[in-house]
Amino acid sequence: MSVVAAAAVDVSQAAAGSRPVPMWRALNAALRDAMSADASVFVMGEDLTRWGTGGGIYGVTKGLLEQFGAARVRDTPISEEAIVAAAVGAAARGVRPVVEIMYSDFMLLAMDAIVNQAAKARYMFGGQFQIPLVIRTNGGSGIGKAAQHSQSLETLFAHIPGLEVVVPGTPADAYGLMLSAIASPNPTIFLEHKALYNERGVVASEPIPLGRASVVRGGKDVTVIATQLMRKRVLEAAEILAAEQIEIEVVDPRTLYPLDMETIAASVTRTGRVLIAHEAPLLYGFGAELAAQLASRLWRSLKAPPQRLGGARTPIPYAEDLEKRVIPDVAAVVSAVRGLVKS
Amino acid sequence: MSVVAAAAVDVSQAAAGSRPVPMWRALNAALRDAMSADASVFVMGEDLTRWGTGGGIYGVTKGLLEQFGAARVRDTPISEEAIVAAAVGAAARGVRPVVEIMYSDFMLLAMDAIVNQAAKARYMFGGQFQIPLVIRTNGGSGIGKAAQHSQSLETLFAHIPGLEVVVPGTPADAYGLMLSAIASPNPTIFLEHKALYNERGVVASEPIPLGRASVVRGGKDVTVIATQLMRKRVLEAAEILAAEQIEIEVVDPRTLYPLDMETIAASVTRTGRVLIAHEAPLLYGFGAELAAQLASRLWRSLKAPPQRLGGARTPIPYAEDLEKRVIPDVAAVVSAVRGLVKS
Amino acid sequence: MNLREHGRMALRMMLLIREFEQRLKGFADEKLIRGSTHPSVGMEAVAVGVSMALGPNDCIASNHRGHAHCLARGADPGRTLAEIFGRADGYCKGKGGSMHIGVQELGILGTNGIVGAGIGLATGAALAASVSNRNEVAVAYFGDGGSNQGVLAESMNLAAIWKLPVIFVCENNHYAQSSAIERMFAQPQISQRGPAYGVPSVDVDGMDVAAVYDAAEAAVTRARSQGGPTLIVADTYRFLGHMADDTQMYRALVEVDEWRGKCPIDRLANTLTAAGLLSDQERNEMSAEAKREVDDAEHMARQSPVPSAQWAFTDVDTWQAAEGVVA
Amino acid sequence: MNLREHGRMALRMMLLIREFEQRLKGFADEKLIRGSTHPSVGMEAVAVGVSMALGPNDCIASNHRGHAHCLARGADPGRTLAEIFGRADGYCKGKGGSMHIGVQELGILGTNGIVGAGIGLATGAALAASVSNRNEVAVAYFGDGGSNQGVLAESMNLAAIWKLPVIFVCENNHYAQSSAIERMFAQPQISQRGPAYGVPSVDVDGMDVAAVYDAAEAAVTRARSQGGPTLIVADTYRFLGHMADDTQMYRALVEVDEWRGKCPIDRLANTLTAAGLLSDQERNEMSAEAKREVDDAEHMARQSPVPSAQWAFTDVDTWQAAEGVVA
Ligand SMILES: Cc1ncc(C[n+]2csc(CCOP(=O)(O)OP(=O)(O)O)c2C)c(N)n1
Ligand SMILES: Cc1ncc(C[n+]2csc(CCOP(=O)(O)OP(=O)(O)O)c2C)c(N)n1
Ligand SMILES: [Mg+2]
Ligand SMILES: [Mg+2]
Repeated sequence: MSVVAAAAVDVSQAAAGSRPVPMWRALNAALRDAMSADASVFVMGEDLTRWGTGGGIYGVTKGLLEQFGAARVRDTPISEEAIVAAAVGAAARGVRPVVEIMYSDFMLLAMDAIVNQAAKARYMFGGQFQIPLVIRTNGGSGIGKAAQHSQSLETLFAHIPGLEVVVPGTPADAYGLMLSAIASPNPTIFLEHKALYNERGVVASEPIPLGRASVVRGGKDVTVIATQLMRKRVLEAAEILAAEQIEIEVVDPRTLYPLDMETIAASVTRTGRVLIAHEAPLLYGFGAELAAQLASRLWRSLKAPPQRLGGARTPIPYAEDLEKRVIPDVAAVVSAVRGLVKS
Repeated sequence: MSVVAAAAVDVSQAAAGSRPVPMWRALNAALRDAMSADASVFVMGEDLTRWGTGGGIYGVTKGLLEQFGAARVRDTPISEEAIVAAAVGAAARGVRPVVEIMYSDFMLLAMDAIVNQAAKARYMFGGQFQIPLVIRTNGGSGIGKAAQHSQSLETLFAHIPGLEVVVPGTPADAYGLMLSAIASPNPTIFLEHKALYNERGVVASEPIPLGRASVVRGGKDVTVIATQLMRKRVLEAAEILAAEQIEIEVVDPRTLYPLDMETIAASVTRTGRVLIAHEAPLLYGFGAELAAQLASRLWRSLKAPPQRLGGARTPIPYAEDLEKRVIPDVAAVVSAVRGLVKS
Repeated sequence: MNLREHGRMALRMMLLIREFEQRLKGFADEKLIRGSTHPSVGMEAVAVGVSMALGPNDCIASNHRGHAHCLARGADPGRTLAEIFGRADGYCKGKGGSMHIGVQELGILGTNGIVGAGIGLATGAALAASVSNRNEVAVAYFGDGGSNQGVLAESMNLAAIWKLPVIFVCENNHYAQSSAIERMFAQPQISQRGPAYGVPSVDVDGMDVAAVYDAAEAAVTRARSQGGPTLIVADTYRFLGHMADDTQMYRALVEVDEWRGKCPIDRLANTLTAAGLLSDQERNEMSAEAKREVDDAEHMARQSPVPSAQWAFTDVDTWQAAEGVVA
Repeated sequence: MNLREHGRMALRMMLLIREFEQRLKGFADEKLIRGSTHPSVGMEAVAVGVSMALGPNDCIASNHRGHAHCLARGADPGRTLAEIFGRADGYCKGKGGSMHIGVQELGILGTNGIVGAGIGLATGAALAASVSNRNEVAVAYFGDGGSNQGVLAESMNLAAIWKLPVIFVCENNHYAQSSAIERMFAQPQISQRGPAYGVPSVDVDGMDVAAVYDAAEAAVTRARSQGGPTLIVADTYRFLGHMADDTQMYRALVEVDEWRGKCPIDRLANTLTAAGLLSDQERNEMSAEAKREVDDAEHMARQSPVPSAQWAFTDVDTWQAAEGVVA
């Protein structure tokens, strides 16, 4: 219990923005603040209350049971399909479920509820129902979780009409976007990144609206678009490139739907060159959409065709040396940018 | 029984290629021929043997029970998850299941088996297992089946490493590609189109290799890439455009993975202009990948940026007047091509 | 069921559903209906018996064969039929059709094109009641076929551990499309599945509206008193094909005839007559009234305009309306 | 189980598994293991009892806690550990890791990272046997947690109607990660689920390898004689945490101690000793031998090189190897 109390203090500090907190705490603070503000918000998922020091496998639900009670903080059986379907039904009846799916790979067990039910209900029923549902989960590779716990499935969801897709890359974005996701009347897929839960950052206590890309770093030579782990790598690459007098502008879309093409296109218009980097397999990945739209919109102003970096067309291997090979690393970003600048 | 006997005759004619047969018969002939040639091929799915005149909802499995017996032609309960998972397990043990999922929308119930198991088994296990599985199903809109029976989900599957994705647009392609899909050691998603089952065409009795696009119509002004229902509409548009002295070259990729970029790029290199049209929602749809690749590869030779036509970002509505609005029609193709030629 | 109190209301509703559903084939032939539509003729007692046990704040999640569930829940026949026709006055503006009829104000979470999906949705509706301390009950309707979807097992377990106020109503009409229960179940008594997950279960004669009502009433009472879920398995039959163009080669005509002999409407009417609660003349009047009601519904649906083309792009979410098809 | 015939073999295998699994935490601390790895210490009797009832052409589908299943099935400890370390000599070339150990020649369809997934795979393996008339049996191992996945219900039904030669082995170790069965089941006797779907079911003391063997043997006999599936629910316990870094705050230490008192290895050893089939010295020798075997395995795994970087791109399918990450 003392652990939990300590957490609560720390978390309210997170919301207050006084010092850098890890991503998981920022998320925890967002849940706490949303649940405090609105009694219809509740969380459910597997192992949310008794795992670790009492907060789900990455700690995000820590202390919620103690603060909000068992009716609003629910450990579920291992039944992803029913959990998500029930959340959809609950949302249709006016409450605001925030479901944790332990890894995004397990959402594949709940695709009917997500795609056939949640995403379509509002439309099919002529606008009568809202589905104010958030499904929180984590995607991505990098920590040896192997093929069935490391996928980057954001493109699948972004392609489905009716879903919002959020891919926060910093604690501040995680906090602010989570508040907006919970407040949103639409079903939202909120994809955290498992390798970033301990990334630290200062958090403001304001919601961040969905559909606003953020220009993370200014630069005049090349726009690099990236989210989550790739955003982090791109920022590292930026330092290396800066030493070579190549200034990249880094843009993080933050939400894949709604997608802020205005901010993105404005940046690319300024730089005339664009690289899109993602962890998901390159082929048919979300970068293709950005590349296609930018090529079409900015045909005349682009100095080179939009370039992409993406994961290899492989499942994620377990061994570290292999895992590293299938996802773009800092060096790959650096060399892609160098190539672009020359072209 | 007399119905079935008649079907059998008709089907062997389909395989012989003597006269045009509808798509469903071509598929039926492919299943029959594959099952005759290889005793390890078997089919299972819902309502395959006793529905209609005895052949599944679109007739594709007609007469198979009579010819091959109940061990190899299996009606299943309504349990999509277990059906597909069982097929994966069976395939890993050396037989060749051909599963029918009644509508591709229902594959969302079996995504774990498809994405986490079938697609990854070979890789995760270091190449020890083959998964020679075919999942046949139908996608697409156009006949009033509404939001949960009309989706075009091909992009979801094409994005997953380890899956082959086949999207036949004619009886001949359906027949030849089905033989290759069944012979393939890899898991294959075989997406038929519900609005094309009665399209007729002459069928050759040869397999058609996966990964070969077909140039359906030659033309010098614009390359138009399309599959299935859009291919049909594009060919209609071609006639209208020809009357205006605009000659479009129509290329059907036929399989989204493997993807024959050589044939596609060669055509676009010739014409210098490309339109990609698909029924799936435009945003994050497979056309984006083609557009992005073509922009990147053919930057210098393209006379205009790759253009795309795709479905609206909506579920498929029921009412005919609405359904028509959310999918590109012939007029949309014509006007997009006209626009491209001018640009 | 107290026949004196509820009998005539039940009969009236069953007659209405029968009349409504029997016309669908004609409408399909006339091309007024697109896609598939699944009539409940023969199964009226289940929807009616269950609905009569519910209160105004309760809700239902239905399946592909759902018109009866909607009508029994109080849906307007005209707006229901307009939806089936894909017209502007349909409950969903014509966007849903037969398999996607939702009615917010009646707590109808939709008929559903995905077999089994309503089970999870109703469980969630019960969860909403539980989380927000509202004394509401949710019903999931599904068929024998739907009971083979894993989501039923998962949902029953979830509802049982959380004591959710949900009633799982299985309409066992002996067929899932062309598949007879004998071929799809090794253990055909579906009600045995409930207890395996801690869900009290009951078999009921689905051709007897009074029996269905009584079972539903008991389940509602349990649900409202924090007693948790119930599984009701109603033995019933569909007199017509699975959908309009069903050859029905999977079943014998004599079997259909035998079940027609158990018609739930005749049964209730005869019971009422025998009890002196219904005269022949009244019965005829009630039939005539059902016809008139459906005539009115048909008239309204036929007159209803096709949806405004712009509606194709609205209602997806709260972001701007979807753009058209051009990139 | 005939103790004279099988007792020592069972003991030897259980000791090997125990020794193997107990070292994992140390390896994880040493960073030789990435991701998660789930030891079966305490549960050895289930894997060993079941495996001894199987023949060489049979197969198994396992779950996340699967090393014991593999070793008991005859997997080489060195190659198994090399896979857990992600090394070139691992069964899967280091691409799979602890949760994805497949061994084609032993009919191991893989440990599995998706709780419940092996159930459908094993059902399919049995289907393959049935379709091709091979007299093979398939086993699905899953936990109490896994039994709440809907795929179990679907698979049991499928296996029952088709009389597939599959054995569903539920290792009920009372917890799914941090969730005690008391909280996750309203009706905790998992074996009641089988009969609801027409699958004969049996409860067995999972700390008694002989009892497990007997139950498995009966199930194998049924399966081989076209009698269809069986559900075996083995009551067992994991002595260690769910995975290496488990605080175990969800359970009481006294409970763990109590179960440690039921250790399946001690139990068999004592039984054998009492029956005059094992001397103390032999027992010590067997322990020492298990240590040596695992020493050898450890040596091999530690020495095994990391996989060739190129392997990252091979084995996806039969098309050309995947390209690297650059577009
Ligand atoms: C997931 C899914 N699988 C298959 C179908 C196709 N389908 C629609 S209704 C039906 C039969 C349903 O049988 P049952 O649940 O018994 O209901 P009934 O039609 O008998 O009322 C089938 C197979 C579907 N709509 N959804
Ligand atoms: C589909 C899915 N959901 C959740 C998880 C995370 N997870 C891994 S093991 C586990 C507990 C499994 O419990 P049980 O089946 O009883 O097996 P045990 O670990 O007790 O042997 C959970 C929740 C997962 N791997 N897959
Ligand atoms: Mg039925
Ligand atoms: Mg367990």
